[in-house]
Amino acid sequence: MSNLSSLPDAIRSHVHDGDCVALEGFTHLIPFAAGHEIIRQEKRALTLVRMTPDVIFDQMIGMGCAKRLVFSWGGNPGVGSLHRLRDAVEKNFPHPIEIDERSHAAMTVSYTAAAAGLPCGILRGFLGSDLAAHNPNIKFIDCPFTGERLAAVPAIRPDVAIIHAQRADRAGNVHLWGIVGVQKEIALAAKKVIVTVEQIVDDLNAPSNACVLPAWVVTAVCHVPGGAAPSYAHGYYDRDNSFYLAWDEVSRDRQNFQRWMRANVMDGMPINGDA
Amino acid sequence: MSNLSSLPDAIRSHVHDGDCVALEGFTHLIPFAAGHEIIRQEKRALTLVRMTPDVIFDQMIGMGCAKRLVFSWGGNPGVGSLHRLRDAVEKNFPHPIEIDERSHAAMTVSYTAAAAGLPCGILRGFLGSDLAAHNPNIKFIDCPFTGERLAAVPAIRPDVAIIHAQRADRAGNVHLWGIVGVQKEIALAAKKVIVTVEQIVDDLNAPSNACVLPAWVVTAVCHVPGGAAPSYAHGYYDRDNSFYLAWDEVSRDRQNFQRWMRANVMDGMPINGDA
Amino acid sequence: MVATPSEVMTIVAARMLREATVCFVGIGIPSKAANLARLTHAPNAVLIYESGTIGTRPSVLPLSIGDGELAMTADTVVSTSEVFSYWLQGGRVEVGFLGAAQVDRYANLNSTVIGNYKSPKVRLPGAGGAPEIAAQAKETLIIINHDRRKLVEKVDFITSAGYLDGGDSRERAGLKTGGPTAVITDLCVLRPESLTRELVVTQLHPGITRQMVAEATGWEVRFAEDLIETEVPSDVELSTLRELERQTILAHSNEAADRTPFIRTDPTEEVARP
Amino acid sequence: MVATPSEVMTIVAARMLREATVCFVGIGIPSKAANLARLTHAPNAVLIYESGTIGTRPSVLPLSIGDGELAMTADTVVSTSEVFSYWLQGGRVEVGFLGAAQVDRYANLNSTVIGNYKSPKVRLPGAGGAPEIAAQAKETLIIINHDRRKLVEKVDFITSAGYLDGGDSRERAGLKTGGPTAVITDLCVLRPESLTRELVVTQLHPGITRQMVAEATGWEVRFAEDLIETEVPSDVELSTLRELERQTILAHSNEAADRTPFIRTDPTEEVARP
Repeated sequence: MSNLSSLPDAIRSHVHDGDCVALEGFTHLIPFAAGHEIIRQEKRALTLVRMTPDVIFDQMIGMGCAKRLVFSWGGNPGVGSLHRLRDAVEKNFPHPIEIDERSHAAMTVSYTAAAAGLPCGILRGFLGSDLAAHNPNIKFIDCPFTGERLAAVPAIRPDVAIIHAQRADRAGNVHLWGIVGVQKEIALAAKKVIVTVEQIVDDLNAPSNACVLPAWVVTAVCHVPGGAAPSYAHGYYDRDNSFYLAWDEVSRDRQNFQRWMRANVMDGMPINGDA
Repeated sequence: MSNLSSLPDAIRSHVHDGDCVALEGFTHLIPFAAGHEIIRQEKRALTLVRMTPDVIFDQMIGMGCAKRLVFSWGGNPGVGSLHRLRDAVEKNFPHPIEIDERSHAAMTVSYTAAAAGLPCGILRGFLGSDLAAHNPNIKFIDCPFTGERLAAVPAIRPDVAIIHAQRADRAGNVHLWGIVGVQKEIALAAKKVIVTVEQIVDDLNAPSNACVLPAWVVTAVCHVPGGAAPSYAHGYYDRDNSFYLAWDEVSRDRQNFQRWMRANVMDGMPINGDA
Repeated sequence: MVATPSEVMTIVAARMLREATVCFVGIGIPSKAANLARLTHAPNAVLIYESGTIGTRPSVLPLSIGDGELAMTADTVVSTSEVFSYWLQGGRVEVGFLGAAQVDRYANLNSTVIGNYKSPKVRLPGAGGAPEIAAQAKETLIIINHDRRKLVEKVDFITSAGYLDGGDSRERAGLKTGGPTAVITDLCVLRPESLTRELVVTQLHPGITRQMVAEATGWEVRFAEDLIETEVPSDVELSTLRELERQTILAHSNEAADRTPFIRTDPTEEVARP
Repeated sequence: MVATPSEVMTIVAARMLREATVCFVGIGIPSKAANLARLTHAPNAVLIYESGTIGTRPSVLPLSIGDGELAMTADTVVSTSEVFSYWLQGGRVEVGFLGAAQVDRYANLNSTVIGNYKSPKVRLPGAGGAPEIAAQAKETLIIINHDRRKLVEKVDFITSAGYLDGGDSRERAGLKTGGPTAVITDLCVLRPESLTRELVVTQLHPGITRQMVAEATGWEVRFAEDLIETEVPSDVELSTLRELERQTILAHSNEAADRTPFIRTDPTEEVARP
């Protein structure tokens, strides 16, 4: 009954062409290894969902996995642009992608609404912003008690959510800590959940009220040490800031990017930070 | 700049006749001592808010503090009725009280809406239940994306929320754990927050992602060891189940109840379980 | 060993809990039945209590919904807000186990008032989590003592929807889940008939006659054509139940004897699973 | 010591942060300014980052919004969902510190596109948390390098509302908070005029002339009648800022040198505050 699996098996079994796939992790615990496996398995026409589509989505978009992007901030944090994302949006390379663009707050509301089984969520948002005019997924309702105008966004219920966590036990219960972002929300919002972890332990021994996902809500747990690099895993390894800086240069040029992906991802090599 | 205070001072300064006052704690960490102080200070015409108005609200209602009750389940857990609450509702003793009755889920939505600064919250609720017909604070809206009918409830933003927690540090940061109920939500929903604690420590040393209320959101922290008795404080003392059983007998009769309250609460004696 | 009517009710309810099912449990007999199931045929049943304890494995029965034992043995303890939103409303609960003061012919539940709402004859504790459990669990099981004042033609107040007026009225009211699949009493089991959704007796407990049930029921109760007799509680079921109750009394009386507040300094240690 | 224009901008921004204020901080110069304030005149400023770290006191500057240093020094670390709902939308933030690609005459911010939205000339990173920070913090401070392409007559896209078309148009759009109270650049400080809400220069940094500002601004910028000169950065301000930057470079270059994944076994220990 364990949900333990290899990463290639988990991606093969649960991620299908055309799926809506969310990869979450707010700077911390970004599931890079899982994204690379999706690239290697050449999944296509995915709707990719992520608040902060940073380097991992730049790579997936550049390698042609994405048909559509749902997001709120797409940049290389602390560095600048995502060149592959920009190339897709500005120049349709490798092919055009659709964009469903919101704000951070609205994304979290869409995730929590889905986790809570609601069709939509409400927030005080988008007043005076041009975003609402460009996105039919942002509507407004009136509070039935005060009449106040409130923004509403539809729940985001991905086919698969993928997150990285520090630890799981042998039964597949998962524990993450530190900056936990929206990982619990997206895991509970999605139809299936794949979790890569740094470590498998005998007993989670998690503190009270810690961020724990019980095994029975997790579709597959994959033991992938270093699976968040070049982002970081609190308690395990630090963020490889030099990689993010180097990525700017690697990703600027189409051929350079493809060469790097072939050498570092497609051949199955683990990413080692030497961009 | 510390928010440390004595309990009598905190109640005197922050709870006023006519206020809307929430006391929360889901079986665990019920702020009994604070409730008793409100009774001793003879606060009147309060709107009392609590998901589970158990013995503490029975005492406050029986002593004439309440004008209105907002709640979802009013019983003596595992024992039966609240006789003082019933006497007020059924026989207007000591005076009539208004009732605003919801479900647990709806109460939590009202708290989280207030904490999140929204005028209302939505849930899949009350379909087929007679509660909606008897409570104008339950309305329905249509999801602007799917058309689904959803219940809406107004935010509950008490003038004062009172909770009990295990520990605070000297700066007034509060840490609670175990069954945390809706304490964080109600604390952030209210205009002012009073927290009684078992212990003041030098350093909270709370685990990552623990339930912590920073000092700057807490109006007053009061050191009241045993302040949750006869309910329990995880890590400090157990629930006094015999008290809850004995309460049934004490509270059944008006005079018996008043005699007990005079002896055990009005004279300032700490509650000691020997009902 | 011969089981009492109440023990039969608990054991029959326990039997209905499938292995590895996710169950939202009320305090009292539902909690007893769910834990009995876990200790017998369903060791991997996931028990959720509205206090926010998910996947609890108490060694003794909790006396209240927020008992410390529930927190200490849980896979995770979340806020009450989260348990109702992400876990119940999120559609993760397969079986909701409910009690009530009254159940009617169409399995509607009343735990609000006897008599008129504005000036009630008896003010009951109220809804608690029940309306949403009844609406959002994939199915519900109802446990109630069999008595004419409890099994009534029509409840005074619908706190939690069963099949409303019968037929497809539940679906027409917008409820998307299955609704009550069984009412388990100390005399028998009633289940909704497929089209009318009226509760009919499908199963009589050992030694109980049709007449006894008919007399204890507040409407002209009907009996299924394929009425069966409840299997007698096994020695394992009964001894497990009695041992659970014995341990529970023992544990809680020890607690009462040691009520002096005491200080422990490490919250992490306190709440970690044993 | 003589401050560079960028240092002056950071120091002027830091000065605007009142002691004990609650500040929602973006990464980059806002983060640098907020921490400089904390290390100088506002030791009890409460810094909130959108990664969910509340009350952080980093000893070195984070390079990303979700840096581990932020989590380790925070009073509490909550989900990103909670930080936007209970903390920002809940009205607990007094000052929002924002950057942007463009700011216009009425302090509207663009961080979405240059050119047309559907086929942009430059696709910028997007909104992130900015629309709600701009709408829900009691006031916002904007930090931006002074340049004609950045301070423009009208932004190509309003990502985050300032005063919209000026006058009371912000209020009319339903925004209930105060809006931008200052735009701090490397040349000057601009503030909204009370009725028109047009940004006017209220303060020139040392050595900066009206002409320099006028030439670097994309509209016919006006100067306040009581235009003042920025106080020269003090030695304490400047040395604190430079020491912070030095420690930051040092810390992050050490990290880079030690990138091998390592295993620690106690998560509690790891994340507890030092």
